[in-house]
Formats: sequence, structure tokens, C-alpha cells
Amino acid sequence: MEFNYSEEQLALQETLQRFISRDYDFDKRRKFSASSLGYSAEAWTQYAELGLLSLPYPEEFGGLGGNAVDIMLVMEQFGQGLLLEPYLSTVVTCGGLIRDAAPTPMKQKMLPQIAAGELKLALAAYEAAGRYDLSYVGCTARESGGSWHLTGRKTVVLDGASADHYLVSARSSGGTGDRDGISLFLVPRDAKGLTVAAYPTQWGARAADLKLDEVTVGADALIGAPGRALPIIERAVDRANAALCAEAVGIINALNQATLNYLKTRKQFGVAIGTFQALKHKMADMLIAAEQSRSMAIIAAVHADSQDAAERHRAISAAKAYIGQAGRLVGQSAVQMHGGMGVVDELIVSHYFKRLTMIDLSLGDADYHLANFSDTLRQAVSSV
Amino acid sequence: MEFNYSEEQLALQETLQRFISRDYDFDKRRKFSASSLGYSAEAWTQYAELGLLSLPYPEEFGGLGGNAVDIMLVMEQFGQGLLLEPYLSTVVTCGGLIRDAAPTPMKQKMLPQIAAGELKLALAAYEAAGRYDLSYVGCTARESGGSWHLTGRKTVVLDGASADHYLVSARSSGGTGDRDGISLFLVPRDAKGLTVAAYPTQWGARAADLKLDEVTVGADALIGAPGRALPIIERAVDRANAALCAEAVGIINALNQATLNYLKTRKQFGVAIGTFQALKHKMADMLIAAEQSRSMAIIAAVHADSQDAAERHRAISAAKAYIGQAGRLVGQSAVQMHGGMGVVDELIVSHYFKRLTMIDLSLGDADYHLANFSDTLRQAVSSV
Amino acid sequence: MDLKYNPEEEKFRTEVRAFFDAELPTDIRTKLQLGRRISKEDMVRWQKILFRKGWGAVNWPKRFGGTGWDIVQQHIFEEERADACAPPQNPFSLKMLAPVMQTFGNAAQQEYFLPRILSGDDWWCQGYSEPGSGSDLASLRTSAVRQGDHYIVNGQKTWNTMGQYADWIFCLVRTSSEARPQQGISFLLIDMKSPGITVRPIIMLDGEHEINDIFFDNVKVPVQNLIGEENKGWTYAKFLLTHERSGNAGIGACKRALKKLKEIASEQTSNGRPLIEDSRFRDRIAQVEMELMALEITNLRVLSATAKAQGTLGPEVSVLKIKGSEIIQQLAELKMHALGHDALPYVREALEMGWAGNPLLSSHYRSYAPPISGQYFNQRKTTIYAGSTEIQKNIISQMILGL
Amino acid sequence: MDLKYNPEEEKFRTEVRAFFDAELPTDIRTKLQLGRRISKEDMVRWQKILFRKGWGAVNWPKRFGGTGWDIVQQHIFEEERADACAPPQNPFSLKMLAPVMQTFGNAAQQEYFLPRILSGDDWWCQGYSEPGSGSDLASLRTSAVRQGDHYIVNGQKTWNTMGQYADWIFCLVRTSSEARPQQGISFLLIDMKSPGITVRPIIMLDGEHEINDIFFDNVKVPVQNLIGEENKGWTYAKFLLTHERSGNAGIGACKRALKKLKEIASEQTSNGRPLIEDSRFRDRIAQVEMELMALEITNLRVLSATAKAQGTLGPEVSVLKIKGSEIIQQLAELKMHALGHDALPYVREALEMGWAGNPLLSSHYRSYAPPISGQYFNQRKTTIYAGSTEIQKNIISQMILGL
Repeated sequence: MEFNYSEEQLALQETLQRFISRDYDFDKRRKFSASSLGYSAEAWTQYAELGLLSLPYPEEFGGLGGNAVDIMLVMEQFGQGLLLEPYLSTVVTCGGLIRDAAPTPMKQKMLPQIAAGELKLALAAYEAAGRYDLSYVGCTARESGGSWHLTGRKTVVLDGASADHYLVSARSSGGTGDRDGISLFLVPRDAKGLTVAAYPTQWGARAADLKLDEVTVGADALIGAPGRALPIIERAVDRANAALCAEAVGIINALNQATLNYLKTRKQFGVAIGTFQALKHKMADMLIAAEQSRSMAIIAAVHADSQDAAERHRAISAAKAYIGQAGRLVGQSAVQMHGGMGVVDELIVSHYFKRLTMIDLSLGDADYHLANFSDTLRQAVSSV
Repeated sequence: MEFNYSEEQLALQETLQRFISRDYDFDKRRKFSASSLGYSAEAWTQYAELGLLSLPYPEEFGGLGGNAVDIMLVMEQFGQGLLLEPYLSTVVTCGGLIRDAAPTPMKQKMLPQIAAGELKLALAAYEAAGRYDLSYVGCTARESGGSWHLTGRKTVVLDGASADHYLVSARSSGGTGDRDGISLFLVPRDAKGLTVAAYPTQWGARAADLKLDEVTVGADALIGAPGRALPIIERAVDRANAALCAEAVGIINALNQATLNYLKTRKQFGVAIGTFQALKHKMADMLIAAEQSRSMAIIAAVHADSQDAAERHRAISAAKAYIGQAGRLVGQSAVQMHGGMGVVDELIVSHYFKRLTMIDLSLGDADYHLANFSDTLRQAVSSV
Repeated sequence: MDLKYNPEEEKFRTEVRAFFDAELPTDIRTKLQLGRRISKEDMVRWQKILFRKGWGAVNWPKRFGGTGWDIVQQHIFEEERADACAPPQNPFSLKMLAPVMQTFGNAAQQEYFLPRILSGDDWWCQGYSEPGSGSDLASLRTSAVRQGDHYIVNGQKTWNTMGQYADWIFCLVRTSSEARPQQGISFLLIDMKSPGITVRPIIMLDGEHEINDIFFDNVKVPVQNLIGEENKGWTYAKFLLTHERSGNAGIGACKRALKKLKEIASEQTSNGRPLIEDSRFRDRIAQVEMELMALEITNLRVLSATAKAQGTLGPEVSVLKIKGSEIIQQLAELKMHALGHDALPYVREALEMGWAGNPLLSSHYRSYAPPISGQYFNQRKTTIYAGSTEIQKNIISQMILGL
Repeated sequence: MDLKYNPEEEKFRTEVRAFFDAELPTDIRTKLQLGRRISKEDMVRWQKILFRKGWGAVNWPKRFGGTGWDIVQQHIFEEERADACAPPQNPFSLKMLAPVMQTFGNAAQQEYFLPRILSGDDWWCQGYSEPGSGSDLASLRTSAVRQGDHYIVNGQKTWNTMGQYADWIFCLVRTSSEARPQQGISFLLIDMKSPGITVRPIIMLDGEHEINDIFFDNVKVPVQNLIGEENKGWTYAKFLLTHERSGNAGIGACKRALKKLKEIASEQTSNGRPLIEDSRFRDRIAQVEMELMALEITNLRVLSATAKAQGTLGPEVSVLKIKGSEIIQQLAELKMHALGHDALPYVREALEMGWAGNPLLSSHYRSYAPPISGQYFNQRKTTIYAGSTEIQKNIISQMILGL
């Protein structure tokens, strides 16, 4: 066991911290969010230069060969800085999926493009009536003449507004809700028959809904074997959830720091409000929640690359559930202790709070993941 | 709507308060509990004299015609005084069941005996593998030659050690878990084939397990129609739960009073510990829990006599669940704030805590009743 | 002790319901149902309808033009109002200023101002909090200096709700700084058209404009606009706060929100099945419903005990404020979670009535969805304003528990 | 950053497990498995077995006869110990007194006492709390007055755990009342056979005798039994408390309790089906398991950061103490609730090993049931002793947060 970060990792962390304080303060972020893109194209270029966009890919594809702990450190800084760029979708979720499961030509083509900042991707795996269930796929994929024809709708595609390609799950056999029969396709944004409806999110980024009407892609657009894509998608979503855990930990720590500062400076009744024991103890609860959440994010990260799908899924669901709950405690408490200043747009506190809330609701909320984790306990006991 | 008690009700309350302070202080209670009976026979006689034992029965059977709110007031004092006598089982649960559902000759015979303090009853409706499910009846009832023959086991019969008769649920048709096919019998303690294994409870009273081996009772022992007893039993258990809610409220208020006194008198760091804001706020939470619990106990009481079984069951499950949770908060907080003094046998605080905990676990714990209540929401919505 | 409504009460409920059915304008009702923005005009229009019916002020005594209803009637009215999706009335004038004016104001003030509140002619807002004075209200610094028959007011008020609409503001101002902070406060009525007043919007975390900073720069206020005695304003302020909190249980609004939550949970699906079929989510609803069942009775018990003793409201209202605000927050949180992914979009235009587009391509993104996450964010204020939960617990521990 | 055990660590675990399999007496293991009372003799017997193996003190450096294990090894040992149902060792001597003695004691004390602790020859107990000094430990009053080469000790200690078995007690005593309360405290080792000592049992709420009052009536204590310097005891006391708390995460015990809970929930039935099939109950288990997963890593992170900095344990151990005690309480609560009705009986005799009867007629009342409710009641102490949760939060807010 080893609980320390490597020197490279610490350097990476420091680089990002410097970047945020220099190029991504709260005012700049507000402008990026208000722009039509919803993030900073310049920052994206800088990420490419810093090597962030090639971090988790093997060296043979131009990557840095980083692991899930490296991603954890990056995502924690995405939380601290409330960075808006589509890093999670492009690099972690979709890039990681392509790295793990795409045919070699696709890897060879796309991973370097991602690394260079030239390509953005988004995962279109959820449908409205399915809530968080990835097997609920009503979108159909019909093979004919060496091509695939996709028809259906995909809902709330994260970072979907700016993506150049989508990874779209569609059903090539079986019925809605079946685990088998789901296939995954790379669909270019300009594909005929694809409608992209983009909109802002509660945290100021951009998402999109997709409508596919007989969208045709070639056989080379297929990722994984036909009808066998669900485990691939689940693995990518697990990894994305681990990354969201890290981002949430970054926010939790930022909120704690902001709240602690406020407790020390805000005066009421002639004294700093941090002298009131009820607030001290609540702040202590927030610190405990932060430490426990960090431990959970570590657990999630070290399982993110695991080959044991059941164990990986179990650990990451536990982490996402725990951090969803802890984030609620910290977010709500931070707002509460800031009083009126906690519920206005002006301070970053409310923006942290909103993003933290929405992390919980993304890719399965705390209840969903608690249920996942809980359901594994049945099997666990039968073997005791 | 009316939120006040009648003068008679206030007088009843006062009578019991006087009785407790004069005849049932904590030292006396300790002796009653340690006696072989586990309660005070003398107190039982006094209850008869005070009219408590005939309170809920119609005047035609020698009763006082009291309602569930009267019972609520009595049970609240049972909580305050931690009274050990089998009032709940004899008067509320079984006496109430006989009043509502027994054939007239049985009422005529038994209700006056109860009122006179000459007869004690206990409900034997649960079986071990069924947990809190009253339909889980494996005990069998076979009719033959105008008699019924009962065989099976009943678990943790409250007040079962001192009962003169048991009301025993047994299956005359159908399979374990079926709602139909359950019959209810009056079984005398000295019936041939009946084994009573008595033991103390965590709160110092006495319960018992029953083993019935071809216990034979006559047709006149049957309460309700054969196979149709479950609604009768459920009604009695609902009423008992409403009474337990009231008892719990009595304890919650007693614990709050004891804790408040302790906060005002116990000194640490040179000041009363009640000056610490964290403890003040926890005490405020306990007060809120007490007020909300009282409201729930009222809701339970006013529904206890309701003819609408679904509405009655729903309201009382909500109350028992709520008070189970609130009792946990108050009980644990009271012990915590008493520090070391909260976890010793010497003070009444730990005895309140134990009884409050066991009230939750009796006749369905908070989770069981929350599930009951929650499951009613499905039907409720479909009609919106 | 009887929780059943008696026949007169049932009859009253029928009458109230019939009135809402007949008189509440459909456009206003729809806005409330869907959580769209409502305008001042909507609220004034509704106040005037109520006024015509004689129901302009359900909490006032008859002698001031109120309905004179008892607490059960008021409870029924509020329950039916929320269920009918009628807007709440302006609380600042009807529930906060009016009790103060009726108790401590002079005849001239009562005769001039109260009818204009009733009729909807005057819109009032509240000037209590200041940037440095939130929980510690008595530390306020906005000054009012007597010059002849006027006060000259200087300073800043903040967290002012809907002041952008207001004709009048009632303010706590400092008229003396000699004694304890509480002793130099006065209660002033100020015409918002007075020269020297500037209103600056504050945008809330949900992106909406509902509160303001209000700046006073040598604002002249006639001395006859002083309520009661100079430097006695703290007494009136505390009286007002207690009344404010008593309304904060918000049982009617909570019941409406609970009903809405159940509807949403019945319409949203998880893996194709209604979310309410999921026992885990249903249990969370049940948990809040239990809390609300209890609070409804606690609320009526507190108010009826006060009415019976013909006393003024006491610190018990802090219990109602704490629980009521927690419940409305929990309901908002559950509504948001019921949406799942659909809680993520933020489509400002969709909050405006009449905006016809569906921002998402999914037919599943229903009309009720757009405001829900914002409501959750916005409702965090309820445990902060009108005395934060922490302040309420201080009040309980001091005034009820004697700690 | 790597949470996997490396091959040496895995090998070490195998060795530890094999040792427990081979050497832990079956009678002792069974008592622990079933939650029956264990005796001093059981604990001493086990200590002597560990001592023979060279594992008498897993947290001591090698130069004092300890194992010199790193924190991961200690963690593995504790996990395996709990899983094997081996008794915990006497914490008062091994984890509380010994670090103090090794750091602040003199050579003579170290040479005499430490080996006797290791070998199990001396049973130690703790004399910290007094009736008036619980959370406010520095206000203690038990006095030690110097007379020649002895101290004369008078006063009362309370909440003394297992003092009825003890050969020795280490005490905080007041040797000066001139300066601040903290400055007049000394740390004394007292032979329990000294004339003037009276031990009076205190019965806990679960009916068990585990703690005592200890009275000192002119007890003579040789001055060589003073640890460190006179009036510097507060420094040693705080050092000791931090060590005590670091052990209070109790990960091993929590993991064992969690496993037991799952077993119980698999054996108990609801409506004839295993309770663990009920998603509601299972979710409660899952909730605690998540908390424990996190705490295991938090615990190792804190301890390894300390080890890496070669520093002494800091206020971070308060986080471990708070969470560890909460988790063990929650597990005890869930075990009790898993029993349903079977939690109600209180059968004292059943807590004694070898008692053969089944108090209930139900075959369903299993051997694990009798102690469980009492354990829940008893475990309420864990958030009170060794610095209550409230005290730990004070420490966190002051020492970590700077509030």
C-alpha cells in the first residue's frame, strides 16, 4: 500500500493550480460560461499544450500513459477551478472508451486528434424514460448493405453542444432494457439525419439532446462487437463517475475553504461568526465529510482501471453515492453558513454549490448508486 | 377541530401524575421490576380502583366509555413513570379486541373481569420467522367435533408471563403468509398442551414464548369468523401501536426534562454545560422532535377508533415510524448529553432510553411502519 | 381533542374552493402550476379580486377590514389557496407591517395605509437587513436624523424582496446610538418615490431577480411616518418577526409541493417504470410526508393555544419556522431528484409563460421541469431568511428552554 | 498512491492468519463469536500466547520488545484479530500507558514495567476521569501531596474500566493548585494493592459490571512512580489521549461487526424470507459499509502521513475517533434491529458461556441473539469516552480549522 503521490503527480497538480489562478479566475470563468461556446477554446489549447488531453493514453498513440490517479488529480482541479471545458466527456469518458475498446485504426486516428485538442467527443448513452439505466436503449440500429442505420433519441448528452463526434448507443437486437443487443457507434456531428439541440446547463456549460433519423454510418463506426457494447459503456461510465468523484472532492474542499474564511471574517454580534460553537461543529462535520470523500475518491480512482467489472462497479458506485451525499451536506452547509451571501449569484460559493449538486445528478445520483452498491450485498453474503 | 383536552381528561392525567410521584418513583419501580412478577400487583389493584382498567369499554359492560384520546393520556403517563403493569396488553390490545370483535357472551364475561383487575390477557399473534408480519401464521387450528385443536409456536408475547388468557392467532385454512384463513382463539393459560416460557425483557417487564401442542378449545373460544380474524388482529395491533406512540411521547418528554435539568446543573470548564451552543441546539432539536412526536401521537390516537381500516393503518404506521425515529434521536441525544451518567444503570435516564428503544422494536419498528406508510403512497397517487 | 373538521368548517372549505374555482384567473393559475415567473400585475390583480370578495386580509380583525377568521379558517383558506395554485398575497404588507400598524400605529396611519394595502393600491416591501446586519439585526446602521418635521435617512438595506415593485418600504433605522444598539432603533414608513432612493437588483443563485439593495441618500421622511415612539422600534421589530415566522410553516405550500412531487414521481420513469414504483424513492417521499403530517398538527396546536390564551405569538413559532423551511427544502430537493438528467438543463426562456418551444428534443422533458432545479437552489434561502435556523434554535434554547 | 497490498503485506497477512488459526484457544474464540462474557483469565492467557510469539505489543518499537511493525502491518494484524474473534489486548497498558512511559518515563520504569506488560504479568487500568471532571479533565481534584519519598493520594476516580482486575493504575493527580489547572497535574503509577484503595463497581445500562469508582484514602505512592516531572502531567496526558483516540477508529472491529451484521440479516427472516433480501434493510447496511470503506482509507492516510513525517499523532485522530465510534454504534443498532422481536428478551444467564438453555421456545432465537441489544446500549459509551464527540469537534475546529 502506498498513500503518497509521485513527484510527477504533484507537479501536474501544481501546474493546474497555477493555470487556474492565472488564467481561470472566477470572473474569467463567468465570461467563458456566458460565451456561445460555454467554455474557453483557449484553455482547451492550453490543456493540449500541458499534455492533459493525452494524459491517459498509451505512448504508442501519442499519450503520456497516465493512470486513473493522474486523472483524479486533474479532475480535482477541475472542481477547484470550476473549469467548464469538455475534458470529462472527451478525454476521460469517450477517449478512454476508444482506448479500451475501439478498433486499432480508430484509436490511431482519434487519440492523437484528441491529444492535439482537435477533436471533442461526447457519450450519448441515456434515454429519457430510462433515467440512469444504460440498458434502457430504445434507439435502434439496423444493419443493411454494410452500413448501420440509427433512429431514436438521446437525452442530456453532457458536453454535447461542442462535440465533433458522438458515441451513440443503439439497439441492434433484443428489447428495451435487455443487457444484450446494445451496440455502440461513432457518429459525426454533421451526419445526415442527426439533429443536435444544444442548451445551457445549471452550471453554465452546454449539453444537448440528439435526434437520429435514419442516420447512416459505416461498419468502421462500430465500437466493440455488435450487441455487446453495454459492458464497454458501463466501464466508460464507471470511469467517468470516478472522475466526477474527484471533481466533487475538489469542490468540497474549495467550499470548505471558502466557508472557513467566511467564518473567520464575517462578524455578527461583535464577533467573528466562527466563534459560535454550533458553526464550529458544523464546520468540523464538513471537514470530516471532505476527508471521507477524498478517501472514497481514491477508492474510485484505483478501481477505475480495474479489469474486474463487478468489483470496479461496486467500488465506484459506493464512492459516487457517498460523495453525492457528502456533497449535499457540504454544499448545503456552506450556503447556509454564508447566509444571504450563499444564495446570490455574485459569489463563487453558489456556483460551487450548483455544480456539486449537478455532479450528484449526473451519471446516476446518490440513490441510484446506493441501490447499485446495496444490491451487491446480497451476493456478498451468500458466500460468507 | 379542537385541540384542547376535556376537564375529565385533565383530571385523569393529574391523578396518574400524583400516583406516580407517590407510589411509583424510580426506586419503587426498580423493586417491582426485580420481583418475580415483574410489576406491582398493588398498582394493578389501584388502576382498577381508579377506573383505568374499564376506561375504554362501553358502559353496558361496566366500562367508562372512554375513547382513544383518553388512552393516549394514560399511556403517556405510563411512559413518564415507566410503569411496568400489563395495561397495554390487557386493557388496550386484548380488551379492546374483545370489545370490538368478541361474541357478546365473551364480552359480558371478560370485560367486567378486566375492569375489576381480575383478568389479564396477552396477544399471541407473532411467529419467529414472520418478523412483524401478522399474516405469517404457521400455527394451525384444526376443527373436529365442535372443538378446535391448536398446534404451533408464538414468539415474544408481550406481558405473556402474567396473562391468564392468550388471544392466539392460528391458521384454519390457507398457507403461511395468506391474509385469509387466520382465526383467533381465546386460550386459557392452564390449557392442556400449552407451554409458557417466560423471561424478562430489556425494560424489566416480562414476556413469554408459547408452545401449543394440540391445545383444545371449544367453539366459544373463537373470536370473529373462522379464517377472517386478520383484520380484527390488525385493528387491535394498530390500536396498540397508537398507545405505544403515546407511551413513547411520555418518555421523550421525560428524557427532555431530565436532560434539560442536567444541562442546567452539570458544570464543566467552570460553567453549566447548557451554556455551550452545540448542546443548546441539540436540546432545541430534541424539543422539536418532542412537539412533532406529540402531534403524531395525537394523529394516531384520533385514528385508533376509526372504522376506515386503510386510513387508520396508514396514519398509525406513519405515527409509529415517525416516533420510532424521533425516539432514537431523543434517546441517543439524551444519553450523549448525560455523558457517563447516561450509560449507567443508576439513573432513570438509561431506563427511559431502553424502554424507548424497545417501544420502537415492538409491534413493528420504524422501518417496518415506514414501509407500510410508503406503500400506501402508490395508491394515493394513481387517484391524483 | 378532535382533528376532524366540523360541518361549519367543511362548509367553509367548500365556499373557499368554489371561490377559487370561479375567480382565480386561468393565466395566473397556469403560471403557478408550471412554476413560471409571475408579475407584480398578476399579484395585484389577484389581491383586488380577493378584496372585492371581502377576503383582502385573512389574518386581520374585522374592524380593520379583515375577515376576522379563526385559525382553522385561515388554515383552510391557505390550504385551498395553495392547492388551487393561487398566488400568495404580499406578506410584507399583510402579515408583517399590518399587525405592527394595527398594534402600534396611530389612527391616522391605520386609516390611510390599511385600506390601500387591502385594496392592492400600495405595494410594500421590507427594509430590515443590512450588509453588516443579518442575524445580528440590532447592529443596523441606516440612520434617520430628525430635522424639523422630517427625518433624513442615509444608509443601505439589502436582501430586499420585490422592492423593485414597491410603492412603500417600512424600515428599521437608527435614531440614536447612545444606549444599547436595540434602544436606538425606530420604525419608519418611507415612500419609495422619495428622492434619494436607489434600487439595485441582486441576482439570486438561480439567475432570477427577486431581491435588491436599496440605498438611501439624504431621503426626507415626514415625522408622521414614524410608527409608535422614536427609539422603540426594536419592540415592534421583534413583534413583526414573530408574526413573520408564524407564517413560515407554510403548510399549504408544502402540501401543494408534496402533491406535485407525487405527480412528478408518477410521470417520471426509471427504466420505463414510474419512479414512484421504486420503493427507495417512495420512502423518501414518505419520510417528508410524515414530517409534514406532524407539522400540520403542531402548527394548529401552537396557533390554537395562542388564540385560546388570547395571547400574542411566542417563541414556539420558531419550531414552525425551522420545520416548515426544512420541509419545503426537502420537497424541492426531491422534485429535482425525481427529474434525474432532466434537472441538468438551464433554459431561462422556458421560465417565461407563453414560451412555446421545448428546449430538449425529448418529449419526456415535461412542462413542469424547467423551474425545478432553480427552485431547489432558490429555496435554500428559506432556512436563512426571517431568522436563520441557527437563530431560531438560539431563540428556542433561550426563550423556551431557559438555557 | 496504491491501495493494493504488496506481496510482502499479503505474505504477512497469511502468517498472521495462520497464527490465529493455530494458536487462538477455541473456548476464547467461541466466546467472542457469540458475544459472551470474557474473563480476565481469558485475556491474560491470550496475551501470554502473543507474548511467546513475540507479538505481545504490535504498536511498540522493537527496542522495547514490540514488533516494530509499520502501520499497514498493524492494520492487517488488527483486521485479522477481529476477524478471527481474538480478544483485544489490554489497551490501557499497551496503547495508552506504554507510549507515555516509552517517551517520558525513566529507564528504571521502562525496565521494570514494560516487560511485565508484555508478558501479561501486570494488568493495568486507567485513572483519569473524576465525578466532576469528565470532558473538563483538567479540573480534576484527586490530590497527591509529597511527604518525604512518597506521595499521599486522596480522591476518587470514576469510569474506570476493568479496574476490578487491575494490578496497577496510572493516575492523573493534582500536585499543585497554584497555577492554571493544567499546570498542577502529575502522572502517577499506583499499585492497586496499596492500602487505602477501594474499588466499587458501577453497573452499566446493559446490566454488566465493566467500570468502577476507585477511592483513594491516604494511599502512599513512592516518588519513583512519578512519570516525568512533577506538575508536567498534562503534557503526558494529552499525548496519551491522542494515542488512545488513534486506536478508536477500530476498523478491524467494525469490519468484523459488519460481517456479523450481514450474517444475522441473512439468517433472520421477514415474512419467511431472509431480511437481507429486503432492500430497505440492505440499504441501511450499505450506508454504513460505505462509511466504513471510507474510514479504512482515511485511517491509513492519517497514520501513514504521520509515519512518513515521523511525527507524533495530531488532531486528525479526532476525525477517526468520531467516525469510528459512530460506525460501531450504527452497526450495533442495525444488528439489534435485524433481530426484530428477538431484541426484546433480556436473559442474563445466556451471556455466560456454557449456559445451554434456549430462553425462548423458538428455535429461531439463535445463539447470537442474547447479547445484541445489550451491546447496542453499551456501545453508546463510545461517543462519550476518550473525549466525547463534542470534545473531538472542539479539537478539530480549534486545532485543524483554527476557529
